[in-house]
Amino acid sequence: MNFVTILFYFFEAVAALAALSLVLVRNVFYGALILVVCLLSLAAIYVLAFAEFVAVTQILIYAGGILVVIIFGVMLTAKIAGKPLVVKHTNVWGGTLACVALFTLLLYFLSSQKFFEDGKDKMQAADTAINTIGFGLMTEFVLPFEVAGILLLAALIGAAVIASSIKSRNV
Amino acid sequence: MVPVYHFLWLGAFLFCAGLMVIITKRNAIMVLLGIELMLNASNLNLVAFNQLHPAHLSGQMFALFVIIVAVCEAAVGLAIVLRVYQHYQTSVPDEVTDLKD
Amino acid sequence: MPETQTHYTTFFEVCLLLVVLLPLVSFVVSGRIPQRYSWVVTFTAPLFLLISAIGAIYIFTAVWHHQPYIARVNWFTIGGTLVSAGVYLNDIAALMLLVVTFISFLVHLYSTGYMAGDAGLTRYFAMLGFFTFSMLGIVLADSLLLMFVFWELVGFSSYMLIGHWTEKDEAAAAAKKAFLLNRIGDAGFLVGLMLIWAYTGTFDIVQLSDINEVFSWQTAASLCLFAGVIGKSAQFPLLTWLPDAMEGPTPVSALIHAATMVAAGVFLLARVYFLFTPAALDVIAGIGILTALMAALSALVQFDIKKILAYSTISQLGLMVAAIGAGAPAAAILHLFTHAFFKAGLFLGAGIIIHVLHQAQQQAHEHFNVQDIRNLGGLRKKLPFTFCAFVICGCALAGIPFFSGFLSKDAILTAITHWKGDGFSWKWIVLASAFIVSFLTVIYTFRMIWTVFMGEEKRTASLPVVEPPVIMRGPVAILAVCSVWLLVDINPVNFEGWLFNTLHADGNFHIGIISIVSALWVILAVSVAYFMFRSKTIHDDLLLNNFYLDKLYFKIVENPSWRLAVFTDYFDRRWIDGFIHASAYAQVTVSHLVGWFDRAIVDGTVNGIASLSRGVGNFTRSFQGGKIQSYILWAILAIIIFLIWILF
Amino acid sequence: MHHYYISLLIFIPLLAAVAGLFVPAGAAKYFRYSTLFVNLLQCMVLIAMVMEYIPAQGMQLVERKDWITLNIGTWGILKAEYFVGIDGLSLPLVALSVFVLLIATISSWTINKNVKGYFILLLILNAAIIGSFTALDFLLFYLFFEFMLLPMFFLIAIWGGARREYASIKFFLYTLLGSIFILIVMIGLYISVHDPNYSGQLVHSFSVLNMADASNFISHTILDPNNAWTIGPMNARLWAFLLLFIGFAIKLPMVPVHTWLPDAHVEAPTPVSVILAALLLKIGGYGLARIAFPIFPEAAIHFSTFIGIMGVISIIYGGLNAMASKDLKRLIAYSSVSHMGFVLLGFASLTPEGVAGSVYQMFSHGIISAMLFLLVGVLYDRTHDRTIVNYSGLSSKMKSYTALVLVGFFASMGLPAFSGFIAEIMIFLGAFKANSVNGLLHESLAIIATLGLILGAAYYLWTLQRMFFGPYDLKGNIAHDSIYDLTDREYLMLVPLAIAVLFFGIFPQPMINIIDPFAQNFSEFVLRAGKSLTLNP
Repeated sequence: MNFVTILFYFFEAVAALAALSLVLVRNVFYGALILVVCLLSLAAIYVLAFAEFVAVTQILIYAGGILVVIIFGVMLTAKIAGKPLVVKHTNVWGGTLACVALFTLLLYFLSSQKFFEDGKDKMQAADTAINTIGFGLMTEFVLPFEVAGILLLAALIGAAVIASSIKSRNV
Repeated sequence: MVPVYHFLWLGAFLFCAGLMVIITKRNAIMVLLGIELMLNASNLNLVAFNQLHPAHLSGQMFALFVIIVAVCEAAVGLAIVLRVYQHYQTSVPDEVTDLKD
Repeated sequence: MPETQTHYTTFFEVCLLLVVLLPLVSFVVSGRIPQRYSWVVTFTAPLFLLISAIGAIYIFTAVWHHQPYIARVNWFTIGGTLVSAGVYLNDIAALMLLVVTFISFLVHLYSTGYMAGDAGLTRYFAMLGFFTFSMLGIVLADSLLLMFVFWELVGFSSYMLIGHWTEKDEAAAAAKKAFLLNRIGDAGFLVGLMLIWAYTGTFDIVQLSDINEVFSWQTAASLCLFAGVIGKSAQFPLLTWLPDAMEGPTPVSALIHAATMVAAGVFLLARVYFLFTPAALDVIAGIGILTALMAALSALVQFDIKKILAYSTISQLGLMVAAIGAGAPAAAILHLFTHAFFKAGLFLGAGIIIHVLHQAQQQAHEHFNVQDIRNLGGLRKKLPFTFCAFVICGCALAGIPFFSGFLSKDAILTAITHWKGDGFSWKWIVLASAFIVSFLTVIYTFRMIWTVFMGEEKRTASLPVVEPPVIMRGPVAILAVCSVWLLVDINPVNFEGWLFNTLHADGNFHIGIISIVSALWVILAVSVAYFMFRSKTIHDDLLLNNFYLDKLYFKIVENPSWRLAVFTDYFDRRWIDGFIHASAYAQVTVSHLVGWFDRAIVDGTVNGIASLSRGVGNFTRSFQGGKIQSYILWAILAIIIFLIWILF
Repeated sequence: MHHYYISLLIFIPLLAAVAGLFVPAGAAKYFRYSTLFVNLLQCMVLIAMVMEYIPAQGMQLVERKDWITLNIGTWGILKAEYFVGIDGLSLPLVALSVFVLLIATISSWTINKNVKGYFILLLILNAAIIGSFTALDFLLFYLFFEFMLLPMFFLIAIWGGARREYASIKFFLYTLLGSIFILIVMIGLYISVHDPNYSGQLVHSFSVLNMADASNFISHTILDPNNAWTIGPMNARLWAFLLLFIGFAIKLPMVPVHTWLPDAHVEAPTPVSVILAALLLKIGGYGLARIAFPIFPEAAIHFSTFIGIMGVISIIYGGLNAMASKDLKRLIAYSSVSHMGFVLLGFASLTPEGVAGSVYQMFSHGIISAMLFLLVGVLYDRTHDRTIVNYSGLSSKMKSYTALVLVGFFASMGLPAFSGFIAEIMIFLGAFKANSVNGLLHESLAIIATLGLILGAAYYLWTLQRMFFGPYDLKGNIAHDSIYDLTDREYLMLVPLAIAVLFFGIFPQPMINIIDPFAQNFSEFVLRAGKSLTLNP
């Protein structure tokens, strides 16, 4: 057990706990913050798994982008209602049952299936990961990359249109 | 090094937690949060499996595209949530029952 | 019968038709005359009857001592057998025809005075006419069935006339009683008719008389006919109606309940005498003499003058019936004939007393029961004519020599003496009883006349009593004249005169010793009565109430049948209807059960299936609740199930 | 030669009823006069029919048309006909019906409630009654029989007195029960009888005349006289007769199935009571003579003592009950029970006298009971009270009424010169003679039945004494000014009846000429046919 392993376990635990508290928490704003915690710990895990690019993207886009947008959304809806956005739970027992059952199933399969030969289940660091990714993006994955870009653009414009049309309609 | 099963267990847990959030929370934003969590759970798996074969990039690439799609989804989703909120004065998805039979 | 056809002319037949139909015409005319012209009736009705009576005299002379006149028309067929309606006019019938029309005429005449001013005058004369017609029907009928028809019709007219004063409760009750008791007798008569029909196949009297051999059940048949007589002639045990019938107007009592209708029984017995077997005749003699004795005893103690006469009538009828039983219809008819006159005379005389006292009462505004002899006395001074007539008729009733009653009673006593035979038997008791009856007759007649006419005036002293108009006195006078011996024969001690000898072909029936004994017996009775009962009145509840027969009948017949009626009513409501209701309730209960089964089980199943499918529908519909999260939940669950199903 | 007299009698009222449907309900006068017109028309047809009638000829003026012919494969052919005719049994009853219905129409003049419905129902009832008395096809008879029930039910239930629902339902249930029994037998007969006119094929016939011939029964069917089935302790034919007997006895009515009658009478309006007593009761007797006796002669002989005893029980029981009745109408209803007992006794004797007497009794009781119920109606119209003890001394205020009551009462108690006497004497003679002629009834039955005469006198005279004689007095809530004598309309309906009662009592021969051939044939046929059939128990 080295330091890296301890870190790994730590972040694993943080992510799991954050996810659990997200389930339990009732304030949307807190939920968003908890999610940030969870995403950041995931990013840490990515780092520990030698996927630095993904980790960076995770932090930038998720923690920096999506979460900000979400928090804005929370604030906007909470502002209109004029009170802290506290949610109620529904389908508690059904949801619990389904999720626990699913989780049990997943665990069962994960433990019963052997995905790897013995000893090959360890992560290895790639040498030039970021380089490779960069090349990959520009070569092999260039078409999906561009399409993703266009998608992103379209989504953002669409989002802006949807959100803004409220005002034009209201005025 | 950390065994890959840990990733898978964590991924499974996060997925289930996200699912739980989606199912139980009576708020659209929370549902979006749950979705994000589930997407992340899948990302975690993609990354984990990719790292078993460092020579390949497909897993990481997929994870990246997932993140992109998540962005789109979050943006459009939030826009819709706002719009719905404006229209129905609620962000509780159950109360928007215009599609009910 | 060839002689029949030659002897009787068309004029005779027209006369007969007139005699029979004029009373009916009188009935119709009287019934149709409006109330305000009711005085017309008092002329028309006696006029019709006068013509009828004159016709009857002619017919009597034509028929008397000749072959019977027979004429018939087809009436109707019963099961292929023709029943004819016709006339069979023999000597007895001719005699009765005469008596009926003659007395009826007198009573009509008398009634114009007696009933003057009565509200129901037209009805009274109508029914009187109808009665006369029905009575003539009995007299002339050639078949037992036709006789039964008129037999019932005289009962009906008697009912109407007894109940003439409808507002009197007693009159209505008496009328009902008379008809009912008659009806009981008639039921017996009807059974007799059935027996005769079943065993001989004919009702015709002539045909029946031609049957020589005894048919089966003949005794029963003749006794059943006698039951009719018991009802009509007020014999034991149905004698109680006649005293009550005195509630009717007095002329009615004279005509119907003394002279004619009650005598119809005796007439019937004489008419169909050939039907009676010796056994039946013995029964008839026994009942007749028993009735005579009972009624004579009851007559001794009555206070109502009309009731005395009524009991006396019953007693005399009993004697006549006994005479028939003793095998002497001729003697019975002779007594019937004489009795009709003197008893009608007595009744009309009593009617005069009642009438004039009533009128006097109305003038003096005094009220007491004028029929109660205890209130009367000494009327001979105020009503000398009535007194004379009453005494003459009374002597006839008592059987004093030189009066008609003596002769006819003599005939009966002779008949019983002949009948009793030589050896000692129960028939001696009959003879002894007959003598006792004639003794008692003298006593009660004496008591009645003495109390009413002799002695001091009692409550009538202050009343302005005057003799009634001549229209009322005339009939009484005629009847009194007809009560002397000359009616029967020139010889005042031998009853075998023109009348008896015609009826009785044997001849040499008379026994001189009986006349002498009878005369002495009567004189003894008069002296006993004079010395013992002149001033005394006997009071005896048993006899006054006629041996409590009424109470007995009430106890053993009327009350039980009333209870039975009430019981049947109860049975109907409680049990038959109860059963119907119970079954209805049972049906309703079953229906409820079935209904419950329908609702709970049959409908329940259907509804259950429906609600199951609705539940399923709602359940599946709940997936389409527009709740995204639910959709997801179910999708997840489905996936889990799918996974489990696929992977295990 | 075609005659349509009977069809005219049946269909004139039906057509008038249909025509009446199209007339607005407000035209009360139209309905009254049109019904009266129909009745008068029927009277004319009846007179023509009587002129045409030949007493000695038996069944005549027959009309016969195919009505239903239905091929039902191996079950043969169902054949029902429109088959009507009259003989010495039906002619008196048809004549009675026409006469009484005319009187009932006059008596219905005072009906003011829903005149249209009332008179249309009356016309339908009219057709059904005449149809029942003339039908010779069992199915047709049954149709008319049932057809009578409904108008009667509504006439009681709508125009009746206080307890009309109870009475009408009781009436309906009783007669329906009877109808069911008759229906059962009708089906059994239909299965067992074939029409002899069709030799090649099996044609089931409903004709009563075919059914009365033992040779028309199909061998080994349920009611085959030679091989009838045995059901329980008895032969099926005995059962069938018993069922028919009960069915018609309910209608008659016979004790103990009579309790519908007093209630129905008490609650029904006067004209309906008249029709009920005068006509509907006669269907019972008519059905016995037309259907039960000729079709099952051996059973009729077998049960004759039973029928006679039931008749005597009815006579006595009805009389006793009449005596205990407090309601005048109920009293007369029970007297009907008593009088119809005579009909049973007469038929049971199977002697010409008894049978003729029974038919005569039906006819005469029809007239007398019509008169009695009209008389009660007269009083009820005035005071709306029928309690006997509430009246006293009416004779002083209502002279003509009392006179007619006397006629009615004395006619009903069988006084000679009234038609009831002729009928009853014939029944008595027949019933008494039966034992010595054909050995059927014991003499004692006739003797016991004479008690009925005494009882009849008792209850009528007692009623007269209580209501009409004695001092004038009214009790209860009867207004004194409501008592007045007969009106002209009441004379118009009562006097013809009184005249008829007298006429048929004094001159019975015209009617007996009609009845007697039938009575002779009937008794002779039933005895001969019944004795020729062996009865295997």
